[in-house]
Amino acid sequence: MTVRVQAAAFDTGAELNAFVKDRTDVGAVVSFTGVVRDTDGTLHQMEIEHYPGMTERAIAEIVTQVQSRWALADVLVIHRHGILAVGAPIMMVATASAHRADAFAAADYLMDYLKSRAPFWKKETTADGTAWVAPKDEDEAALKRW
Amino acid sequence: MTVRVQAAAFDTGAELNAFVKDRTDVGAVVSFTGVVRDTDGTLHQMEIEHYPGMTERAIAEIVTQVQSRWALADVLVIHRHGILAVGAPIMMVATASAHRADAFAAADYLMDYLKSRAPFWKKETTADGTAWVAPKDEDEAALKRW
Amino acid sequence: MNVMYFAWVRERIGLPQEEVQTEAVTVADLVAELTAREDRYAAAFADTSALRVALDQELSDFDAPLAGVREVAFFPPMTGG
Amino acid sequence: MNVMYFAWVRERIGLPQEEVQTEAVTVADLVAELTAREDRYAAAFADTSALRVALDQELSDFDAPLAGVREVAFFPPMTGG
Repeated sequence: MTVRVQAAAFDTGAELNAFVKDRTDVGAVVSFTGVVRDTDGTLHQMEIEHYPGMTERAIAEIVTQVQSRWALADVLVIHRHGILAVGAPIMMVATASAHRADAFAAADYLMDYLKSRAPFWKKETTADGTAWVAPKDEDEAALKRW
Repeated sequence: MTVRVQAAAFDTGAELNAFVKDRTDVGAVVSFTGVVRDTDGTLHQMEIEHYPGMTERAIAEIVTQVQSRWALADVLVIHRHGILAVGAPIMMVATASAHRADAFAAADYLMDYLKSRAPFWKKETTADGTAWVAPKDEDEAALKRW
Repeated sequence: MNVMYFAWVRERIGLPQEEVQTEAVTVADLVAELTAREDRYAAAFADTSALRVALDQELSDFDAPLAGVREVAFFPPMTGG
Repeated sequence: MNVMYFAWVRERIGLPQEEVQTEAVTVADLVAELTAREDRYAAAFADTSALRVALDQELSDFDAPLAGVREVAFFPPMTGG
Protein backbone atom coordinates (compact mmCIF):
# COMPACT_ATOMS: atom_id res chain seq x y z
CA MET A 1 0.00 0.00 0.00
CA THR A 2 1.26 3.48 -0.87
CA VAL A 3 -0.50 6.66 0.26
CA ARG A 4 0.93 10.08 -0.54
CA VAL A 5 -0.62 13.46 0.31
CA GLN A 6 1.47 16.13 -1.33
CA ALA A 7 1.57 19.67 -2.72
CA ALA A 8 3.84 18.63 -5.60
CA ALA A 9 2.51 17.70 -9.02
CA PHE A 10 2.81 14.05 -10.03
CA ASP A 11 3.00 12.17 -13.33
CA THR A 12 -0.01 9.86 -13.60
CA GLY A 13 1.51 7.62 -16.27
CA ALA A 14 4.84 7.25 -14.49
CA GLU A 15 3.06 6.44 -11.22
CA LEU A 16 0.89 3.83 -12.94
CA ASN A 17 3.90 2.17 -14.57
CA ALA A 18 5.88 2.12 -11.31
CA PHE A 19 2.87 0.67 -9.47
CA VAL A 20 3.04 -2.71 -11.24
CA LYS A 21 6.65 -2.77 -12.41
CA ASP A 22 8.25 -6.22 -12.17
CA ARG A 23 5.14 -7.90 -10.77
CA THR A 24 4.01 -11.20 -12.29
CA ASP A 25 1.08 -11.95 -9.94
CA VAL A 26 -1.13 -9.14 -11.21
CA GLY A 27 -3.56 -9.62 -14.10
CA ALA A 28 -5.70 -6.50 -13.73
CA VAL A 29 -4.82 -2.90 -12.95
CA VAL A 30 -7.43 -0.15 -12.65
CA SER A 31 -6.57 3.51 -12.24
CA PHE A 32 -8.66 6.59 -11.64
CA THR A 33 -7.30 10.10 -12.12
CA GLY A 34 -9.16 13.21 -11.04
CA VAL A 35 -8.29 16.26 -13.13
CA VAL A 36 -8.98 20.00 -12.61
CA ARG A 37 -11.82 20.54 -15.04
CA ASP A 38 -12.74 23.92 -16.48
CA THR A 39 -16.50 23.48 -16.80
CA ASP A 40 -17.25 26.61 -18.80
CA GLY A 41 -13.91 28.16 -19.66
CA THR A 42 -13.84 30.55 -16.68
CA LEU A 43 -11.73 28.69 -14.13
CA HIS A 44 -8.41 30.30 -13.23
CA GLN A 45 -7.24 27.78 -10.66
CA MET A 46 -8.29 25.35 -7.97
CA GLU A 47 -7.04 25.37 -4.40
CA ILE A 48 -7.30 22.33 -2.17
CA GLU A 49 -7.22 22.64 1.60
CA HIS A 50 -6.80 19.60 3.80
CA TYR A 51 -6.44 18.60 7.44
CA PRO A 52 -2.86 17.33 7.89
CA GLY A 53 -2.79 14.28 10.11
CA MET A 54 -6.46 13.42 9.79
CA THR A 55 -6.10 13.20 6.00
CA GLU A 56 -3.51 10.43 6.19
CA ARG A 57 -5.50 8.60 8.89
CA ALA A 58 -8.76 8.79 6.93
CA ILE A 59 -7.15 7.55 3.70
CA ALA A 60 -5.36 4.70 5.47
CA GLU A 61 -8.67 3.62 7.00
CA ILE A 62 -10.41 3.64 3.58
CA VAL A 63 -7.55 1.63 2.05
CA THR A 64 -7.75 -0.89 4.91
CA GLN A 65 -11.47 -1.28 4.16
CA VAL A 66 -10.91 -2.05 0.46
CA GLN A 67 -8.11 -4.48 1.28
CA SER A 68 -10.44 -6.41 3.58
CA ARG A 69 -13.29 -6.46 1.04
CA TRP A 70 -11.44 -7.37 -2.15
CA ALA A 71 -8.45 -9.53 -3.10
CA LEU A 72 -5.85 -6.91 -3.97
CA ALA A 73 -2.15 -7.27 -4.69
CA ASP A 74 -1.57 -3.55 -4.09
CA VAL A 75 -3.26 -0.16 -3.70
CA LEU A 76 -1.95 3.32 -4.53
CA VAL A 77 -3.48 6.64 -3.46
CA ILE A 78 -1.95 10.04 -4.29
CA HIS A 79 -3.81 13.26 -3.44
CA ARG A 80 -2.53 16.78 -3.94
CA HIS A 81 -3.27 19.90 -1.91
CA GLY A 82 -2.47 23.56 -2.52
CA ILE A 83 -2.91 25.45 -5.77
CA LEU A 84 -3.59 23.46 -8.95
CA ALA A 85 -3.82 24.65 -12.55
CA VAL A 86 -6.61 23.75 -14.99
CA GLY A 87 -5.94 20.34 -16.53
CA ALA A 88 -3.63 19.23 -13.69
CA PRO A 89 -4.15 15.87 -11.98
CA ILE A 90 -5.69 16.39 -8.53
CA MET A 91 -5.35 12.83 -7.34
CA MET A 92 -5.17 9.25 -8.47
CA VAL A 93 -5.90 5.81 -7.16
CA ALA A 94 -4.70 2.52 -8.62
CA THR A 95 -5.63 -1.03 -7.67
CA ALA A 96 -3.90 -4.24 -8.74
CA SER A 97 -5.47 -7.66 -8.55
CA ALA A 98 -5.43 -11.12 -10.10
CA HIS A 99 -8.88 -10.48 -11.60
CA ARG A 100 -10.61 -7.44 -12.99
CA ALA A 101 -13.78 -7.47 -10.87
CA ASP A 102 -11.79 -6.88 -7.66
CA ALA A 103 -9.65 -4.15 -9.20
CA PHE A 104 -12.68 -2.27 -10.58
CA ALA A 105 -14.81 -2.51 -7.43
CA ALA A 106 -11.95 -1.47 -5.15
CA ALA A 107 -11.07 1.59 -7.25
CA ASP A 108 -14.73 2.62 -7.43
CA TYR A 109 -15.15 2.26 -3.65
CA LEU A 110 -11.91 4.15 -2.96
CA MET A 111 -13.15 7.07 -5.04
CA ASP A 112 -16.57 7.21 -3.37
CA TYR A 113 -15.00 7.32 0.08
CA LEU A 114 -12.10 9.64 -0.76
CA LYS A 115 -14.63 12.06 -2.22
CA SER A 116 -16.81 12.33 0.88
CA ARG A 117 -14.82 10.97 3.85
CA ALA A 118 -11.27 12.27 3.46
CA PRO A 119 -10.81 15.84 4.74
CA PHE A 120 -10.15 17.79 1.55
CA TRP A 121 -11.99 20.93 0.44
CA LYS A 122 -11.85 22.41 -3.04
CA LYS A 123 -12.04 26.13 -3.76
CA GLU A 124 -12.36 27.45 -7.30
CA THR A 125 -11.14 30.83 -8.51
CA THR A 126 -12.87 32.31 -11.54
CA ALA A 127 -13.15 35.85 -12.92
CA ASP A 128 -16.07 36.27 -10.51
CA GLY A 129 -13.96 35.51 -7.45
CA THR A 130 -13.55 32.41 -5.31
CA ALA A 131 -16.12 29.81 -4.25
CA TRP A 132 -15.91 26.63 -2.21
CA VAL A 133 -17.07 23.61 -4.19
CA ALA A 134 -20.34 22.29 -2.77
CA PRO A 135 -20.70 18.56 -2.18
CA LYS A 136 -23.17 16.83 -4.48
CA ASP A 137 -26.11 14.86 -3.11
CA GLU A 138 -25.14 12.05 -5.47
CA ASP A 139 -21.71 11.77 -3.80
CA GLU A 140 -23.23 11.05 -0.41
CA ALA A 141 -25.78 8.73 -2.07
CA ALA A 142 -22.95 6.84 -3.80
CA LEU A 143 -21.68 5.60 -0.41
CA LYS A 144 -24.92 3.67 0.08
CA ARG A 145 -24.00 1.40 -2.85
CA TRP A 146 -21.42 -0.45 -0.77
CA MET B 1 -12.01 7.42 -30.12
CA THR B 2 -8.76 5.52 -30.65
CA VAL B 3 -8.67 1.75 -31.28
CA ARG B 4 -5.39 -0.04 -31.92
CA VAL B 5 -4.88 -3.77 -32.48
CA GLN B 6 -1.16 -4.43 -32.64
CA ALA B 7 1.63 -6.96 -32.15
CA ALA B 8 3.97 -4.31 -30.72
CA ALA B 9 4.34 -3.71 -27.00
CA PHE B 10 2.97 -0.45 -25.66
CA ASP B 11 3.71 1.77 -22.65
CA THR B 12 0.59 1.96 -20.46
CA GLY B 13 1.66 5.10 -18.59
CA ALA B 14 2.68 6.97 -21.74
CA GLU B 15 -0.62 6.02 -23.42
CA LEU B 16 -2.61 7.18 -20.39
CA ASN B 17 -0.79 10.53 -20.28
CA ALA B 18 -1.23 11.10 -24.02
CA PHE B 19 -4.92 10.22 -23.75
CA VAL B 20 -5.84 13.35 -21.77
CA LYS B 21 -2.95 15.66 -22.65
CA ASP B 22 -4.03 19.31 -23.05
CA ARG B 23 -7.70 18.63 -22.33
CA THR B 24 -9.51 20.89 -19.87
CA ASP B 25 -13.02 19.39 -20.21
CA VAL B 26 -12.18 16.10 -18.50
CA GLY B 27 -12.55 15.63 -14.76
CA ALA B 28 -12.33 11.85 -14.52
CA VAL B 29 -10.10 9.32 -16.27
CA VAL B 30 -10.35 5.58 -15.68
CA SER B 31 -7.92 3.05 -17.10
CA PHE B 32 -7.82 -0.71 -17.08
CA THR B 33 -4.70 -2.65 -18.00
CA GLY B 34 -4.68 -6.42 -18.52
CA VAL B 35 -1.30 -7.98 -17.74
CA VAL B 36 0.11 -11.47 -18.49
CA ARG B 37 -0.14 -13.09 -15.08
CA ASP B 38 1.92 -16.06 -14.00
CA THR B 39 -0.58 -17.78 -11.71
CA ASP B 40 1.74 -20.39 -10.23
CA GLY B 41 5.23 -19.58 -11.50
CA THR B 42 5.10 -21.96 -14.45
CA LEU B 43 4.10 -19.72 -17.36
CA HIS B 44 6.70 -19.29 -20.11
CA GLN B 45 4.69 -17.06 -22.41
CA MET B 46 1.24 -16.19 -23.70
CA GLU B 47 0.23 -16.13 -27.34
CA ILE B 48 -2.82 -14.24 -28.55
CA GLU B 49 -4.52 -15.14 -31.81
CA HIS B 50 -7.12 -12.85 -33.31
CA TYR B 51 -9.34 -12.49 -36.38
CA PRO B 52 -8.00 -9.52 -38.37
CA GLY B 53 -10.83 -7.45 -39.74
CA MET B 54 -13.50 -8.79 -37.42
CA THR B 55 -11.44 -7.73 -34.38
CA GLU B 56 -11.47 -4.06 -35.39
CA ARG B 57 -15.19 -4.21 -36.29
CA ALA B 58 -16.16 -5.87 -33.02
CA ILE B 59 -14.18 -3.38 -30.92
CA ALA B 60 -15.56 -0.39 -32.82
CA GLU B 61 -19.09 -1.68 -32.19
CA ILE B 62 -18.43 -2.08 -28.45
CA VAL B 63 -16.97 1.43 -28.27
CA THR B 64 -20.00 2.82 -30.10
CA GLN B 65 -22.22 1.15 -27.50
CA VAL B 66 -20.39 2.75 -24.55
CA GLN B 67 -20.41 6.15 -26.24
CA SER B 68 -24.17 5.96 -26.63
CA ARG B 69 -24.75 4.84 -23.04
CA TRP B 70 -22.44 7.19 -21.14
CA ALA B 71 -21.27 10.80 -21.49
CA LEU B 72 -17.66 10.33 -22.55
CA ALA B 73 -15.13 12.87 -23.78
CA ASP B 74 -12.93 10.11 -25.24
CA VAL B 75 -12.28 6.35 -25.30
CA LEU B 76 -9.03 4.46 -25.91
CA VAL B 77 -8.66 0.73 -26.61
CA ILE B 78 -5.32 -0.96 -27.31
CA HIS B 79 -5.12 -4.76 -27.64
CA ARG B 80 -2.02 -6.77 -28.50
CA HIS B 81 -1.76 -10.06 -30.40
CA GLY B 82 1.16 -12.42 -30.95
CA ILE B 83 3.64 -13.60 -28.32
CA LEU B 84 3.67 -11.83 -24.95
CA ALA B 85 6.06 -12.26 -22.03
CA VAL B 86 5.00 -12.71 -18.39
CA GLY B 87 4.28 -9.30 -16.84
CA ALA B 88 3.67 -7.61 -20.20
CA PRO B 89 0.54 -5.52 -20.75
CA ILE B 90 -1.93 -7.44 -22.96
CA MET B 91 -4.34 -4.61 -23.52
CA MET B 92 -5.67 -1.42 -22.00
CA VAL B 93 -8.80 0.69 -22.11
CA ALA B 94 -9.15 4.27 -20.93
CA THR B 95 -12.26 6.42 -20.60
CA ALA B 96 -12.43 10.16 -20.03
CA SER B 97 -15.50 11.98 -18.77
CA ALA B 98 -16.64 15.04 -16.88
CA HIS B 99 -17.74 12.83 -13.96
CA ARG B 100 -16.38 9.66 -12.44
CA ALA B 101 -19.53 7.50 -12.60
CA ASP B 102 -19.56 7.58 -16.42
CA ALA B 103 -15.84 6.88 -16.71
CA PHE B 104 -16.00 3.90 -14.32
CA ALA B 105 -19.12 2.32 -15.83
CA ALA B 106 -17.87 2.70 -19.41
CA ALA B 107 -14.47 1.12 -18.64
CA ASP B 108 -16.13 -1.76 -16.79
CA TYR B 109 -18.56 -2.38 -19.68
CA LEU B 110 -15.77 -2.18 -22.26
CA MET B 111 -13.82 -4.86 -20.41
CA ASP B 112 -16.79 -7.21 -20.08
CA TYR B 113 -17.48 -7.01 -23.80
CA LEU B 114 -13.87 -7.07 -25.01
CA LYS B 115 -13.38 -10.20 -22.90
CA SER B 116 -16.20 -12.22 -24.45
CA ARG B 117 -17.23 -10.52 -27.70
CA ALA B 118 -14.00 -9.47 -29.43
CA PRO B 119 -12.33 -12.31 -31.39
CA PHE B 120 -9.15 -12.90 -29.38
CA TRP B 121 -7.96 -16.27 -28.09
CA LYS B 122 -5.25 -16.77 -25.49
CA LYS B 123 -2.87 -19.72 -25.45
CA GLU B 124 -0.50 -20.33 -22.54
CA THR B 125 2.82 -22.11 -22.76
CA THR B 126 4.12 -23.75 -19.57
CA ALA B 127 6.66 -26.51 -18.89
CA ASP B 128 3.77 -28.94 -19.51
CA GLY B 129 3.15 -27.66 -23.03
CA THR B 130 0.54 -25.33 -24.49
CA ALA B 131 -3.12 -24.91 -23.59
CA TRP B 132 -5.85 -22.60 -24.84
CA VAL B 133 -7.31 -20.49 -22.05
CA ALA B 134 -10.89 -21.56 -21.33
CA PRO B 135 -13.55 -18.87 -21.00
CA LYS B 136 -14.96 -18.48 -17.48
CA ASP B 137 -18.67 -18.83 -16.78
CA GLU B 138 -18.42 -15.60 -14.80
CA ASP B 139 -17.25 -13.72 -17.90
CA GLU B 140 -20.39 -14.61 -19.84
CA ALA B 141 -22.48 -13.90 -16.73
CA ALA B 142 -20.86 -10.46 -16.38
CA LEU B 143 -22.49 -9.37 -19.66
CA LYS B 144 -25.92 -9.73 -18.07
CA ARG B 145 -25.12 -6.88 -15.66
CA TRP B 146 -25.61 -4.30 -18.41
CA MET C 1 -17.12 -19.45 -49.76
CA ASN C 2 -14.10 -18.66 -47.57
CA VAL C 3 -14.17 -20.76 -44.38
CA MET C 4 -11.85 -19.73 -41.54
CA TYR C 5 -10.79 -21.53 -38.38
CA PHE C 6 -9.26 -20.02 -35.25
CA ALA C 7 -7.57 -21.22 -32.06
CA TRP C 8 -8.06 -24.94 -31.29
CA VAL C 9 -10.54 -25.31 -34.18
CA ARG C 10 -7.72 -24.25 -36.53
CA GLU C 11 -5.30 -26.62 -34.80
CA ARG C 12 -7.64 -29.62 -35.01
CA ILE C 13 -8.51 -29.05 -38.65
CA GLY C 14 -4.90 -28.21 -39.44
CA LEU C 15 -5.41 -25.11 -41.54
CA PRO C 16 -6.41 -21.48 -40.98
CA GLN C 17 -8.77 -21.13 -43.93
CA GLU C 18 -9.93 -22.77 -47.11
CA GLU C 19 -12.22 -22.14 -50.06
CA VAL C 20 -15.28 -24.41 -49.83
CA GLN C 21 -17.74 -25.08 -52.66
CA THR C 22 -21.04 -25.88 -50.98
CA GLU C 23 -24.79 -25.94 -51.44
CA ALA C 24 -25.33 -25.82 -47.67
CA VAL C 25 -28.37 -23.72 -46.75
CA THR C 26 -27.49 -23.06 -43.10
CA VAL C 27 -24.35 -23.01 -40.97
CA ALA C 28 -25.47 -26.33 -39.44
CA ASP C 29 -25.67 -27.85 -42.94
CA LEU C 30 -22.11 -26.69 -43.65
CA VAL C 31 -20.90 -28.16 -40.36
CA ALA C 32 -22.55 -31.51 -41.25
CA GLU C 33 -20.94 -31.43 -44.67
CA LEU C 34 -17.46 -30.71 -43.26
CA THR C 35 -17.87 -33.26 -40.45
CA ALA C 36 -18.59 -35.98 -43.03
CA ARG C 37 -15.37 -35.19 -44.89
CA GLU C 38 -12.61 -36.32 -42.54
CA ASP C 39 -11.93 -37.19 -38.90
CA ARG C 40 -10.09 -33.93 -38.25
CA TYR C 41 -13.25 -31.98 -39.13
CA ALA C 42 -15.39 -34.34 -37.05
CA ALA C 43 -12.99 -33.77 -34.12
CA ALA C 44 -13.25 -29.99 -34.47
CA PHE C 45 -17.05 -29.94 -34.79
CA ALA C 46 -17.83 -32.73 -32.29
CA ASP C 47 -19.51 -30.30 -29.87
CA THR C 48 -20.85 -27.21 -31.58
CA SER C 49 -22.16 -25.88 -28.24
CA ALA C 50 -18.47 -25.18 -27.48
CA LEU C 51 -18.10 -23.24 -30.75
CA ARG C 52 -19.00 -19.83 -32.07
CA VAL C 53 -19.60 -18.84 -35.68
CA ALA C 54 -19.23 -15.52 -37.48
CA LEU C 55 -20.76 -14.73 -40.87
CA ASP C 56 -18.95 -11.98 -42.77
CA GLN C 57 -17.25 -10.98 -39.50
CA GLU C 58 -20.44 -10.66 -37.43
CA LEU C 59 -21.25 -13.14 -34.64
CA SER C 60 -24.13 -15.38 -35.74
CA ASP C 61 -25.52 -18.81 -34.90
CA PHE C 62 -25.67 -22.30 -36.31
CA ASP C 63 -29.27 -21.93 -37.56
CA ALA C 64 -28.39 -18.90 -39.68
CA PRO C 65 -28.79 -19.10 -43.48
CA LEU C 66 -25.67 -18.89 -45.65
CA ALA C 67 -27.28 -17.15 -48.63
CA GLY C 68 -25.07 -14.28 -49.75
CA VAL C 69 -22.39 -15.00 -47.13
CA ARG C 70 -18.81 -14.82 -48.38
CA GLU C 71 -16.83 -15.55 -45.21
CA VAL C 72 -17.69 -18.07 -42.48
CA ALA C 73 -15.48 -18.39 -39.39
CA PHE C 74 -15.55 -21.06 -36.68
CA PHE C 75 -13.84 -20.59 -33.34
CA PRO C 76 -14.09 -21.30 -29.59
CA PRO C 77 -15.58 -18.72 -27.19
CA MET C 78 -13.40 -15.62 -27.12
CA THR C 79 -10.92 -14.97 -24.35
CA GLY C 80 -9.75 -11.43 -24.95
CA GLY C 81 -9.11 -8.62 -22.50
CA MET D 1 -8.52 22.02 23.88
CA ASN D 2 -7.28 22.76 20.39
CA VAL D 3 -10.16 23.85 18.11
CA MET D 4 -9.53 23.86 14.36
CA TYR D 5 -11.52 25.34 11.48
CA PHE D 6 -11.28 24.46 7.80
CA ALA D 7 -12.51 25.81 4.46
CA TRP D 8 -15.33 28.37 4.76
CA VAL D 9 -15.66 27.78 8.51
CA ARG D 10 -12.04 28.95 8.87
CA GLU D 11 -12.74 31.93 6.60
CA ARG D 12 -15.84 33.02 8.52
CA ILE D 13 -14.20 32.71 11.92
CA GLY D 14 -11.01 34.24 10.58
CA LEU D 15 -8.47 31.83 12.04
CA PRO D 16 -7.35 28.25 11.43
CA GLN D 17 -7.14 27.16 15.06
CA GLU D 18 -7.19 28.36 18.62
CA GLU D 19 -6.78 27.07 22.14
CA VAL D 20 -10.18 27.10 23.91
CA GLN D 21 -10.68 26.73 27.68
CA THR D 22 -14.12 25.19 28.09
CA GLU D 23 -16.31 23.18 30.42
CA ALA D 24 -18.53 22.08 27.49
CA VAL D 25 -19.75 18.49 27.91
CA THR D 26 -20.66 17.83 24.26
CA VAL D 27 -19.72 19.22 20.86
CA ALA D 28 -23.11 20.97 20.75
CA ASP D 29 -22.31 22.69 24.07
CA LEU D 30 -19.01 23.91 22.63
CA VAL D 31 -20.76 25.19 19.50
CA ALA D 32 -23.29 27.09 21.69
CA GLU D 33 -20.44 28.58 23.74
CA LEU D 34 -18.52 29.74 20.64
CA THR D 35 -21.69 31.04 18.96
CA ALA D 36 -22.39 33.24 21.98
CA ARG D 37 -18.91 34.81 21.77
CA GLU D 38 -18.99 36.90 18.59
CA ASP D 39 -20.91 37.32 15.34
CA ARG D 40 -18.20 35.64 13.25
CA TYR D 41 -18.67 32.42 15.27
CA ALA D 42 -22.45 32.75 15.04
CA ALA D 43 -22.09 33.11 11.24
CA ALA D 44 -19.92 30.00 10.98
CA PHE D 45 -22.17 27.86 13.19
CA ALA D 46 -25.54 29.20 11.99
CA ASP D 47 -26.48 25.87 10.39
CA THR D 48 -24.69 22.92 11.94
CA SER D 49 -26.48 20.52 9.58
CA ALA D 50 -24.11 21.93 6.93
CA LEU D 51 -21.09 21.18 9.13
CA ARG D 52 -19.03 18.17 10.10
CA VAL D 53 -17.00 17.68 13.25
CA ALA D 54 -13.94 15.54 13.96
CA LEU D 55 -12.73 14.63 17.46
CA ASP D 56 -9.02 13.79 17.63
CA GLN D 57 -9.05 13.38 13.84
CA GLU D 58 -11.97 10.94 13.68
CA LEU D 59 -15.34 11.98 12.20
CA SER D 60 -17.89 12.31 15.00
CA ASP D 61 -21.18 14.11 15.61
CA PHE D 62 -22.55 17.07 17.51
CA ASP D 63 -24.00 14.95 20.32
CA ALA D 64 -20.63 13.39 21.11
CA PRO D 65 -19.05 13.99 24.55
CA LEU D 66 -15.81 15.98 24.72
CA ALA D 67 -14.33 14.17 27.74
CA GLY D 68 -10.69 13.34 27.03
CA VAL D 69 -10.73 15.00 23.60
CA ARG D 70 -7.68 17.15 22.77
CA GLU D 71 -8.46 18.31 19.24
CA VAL D 72 -11.85 19.35 17.83
CA ALA D 73 -12.19 20.33 14.16
CA PHE D 74 -15.16 21.94 12.40
CA PHE D 75 -15.52 21.97 8.64
CA PRO D 76 -18.01 21.71 5.75
CA PRO D 77 -18.71 18.36 4.04
CA MET D 78 -15.57 17.11 2.31
CA THR D 79 -15.05 17.55 -1.41
CA GLY D 80 -11.96 15.47 -2.15
CA GLY D 81 -11.21 13.14 -5.02
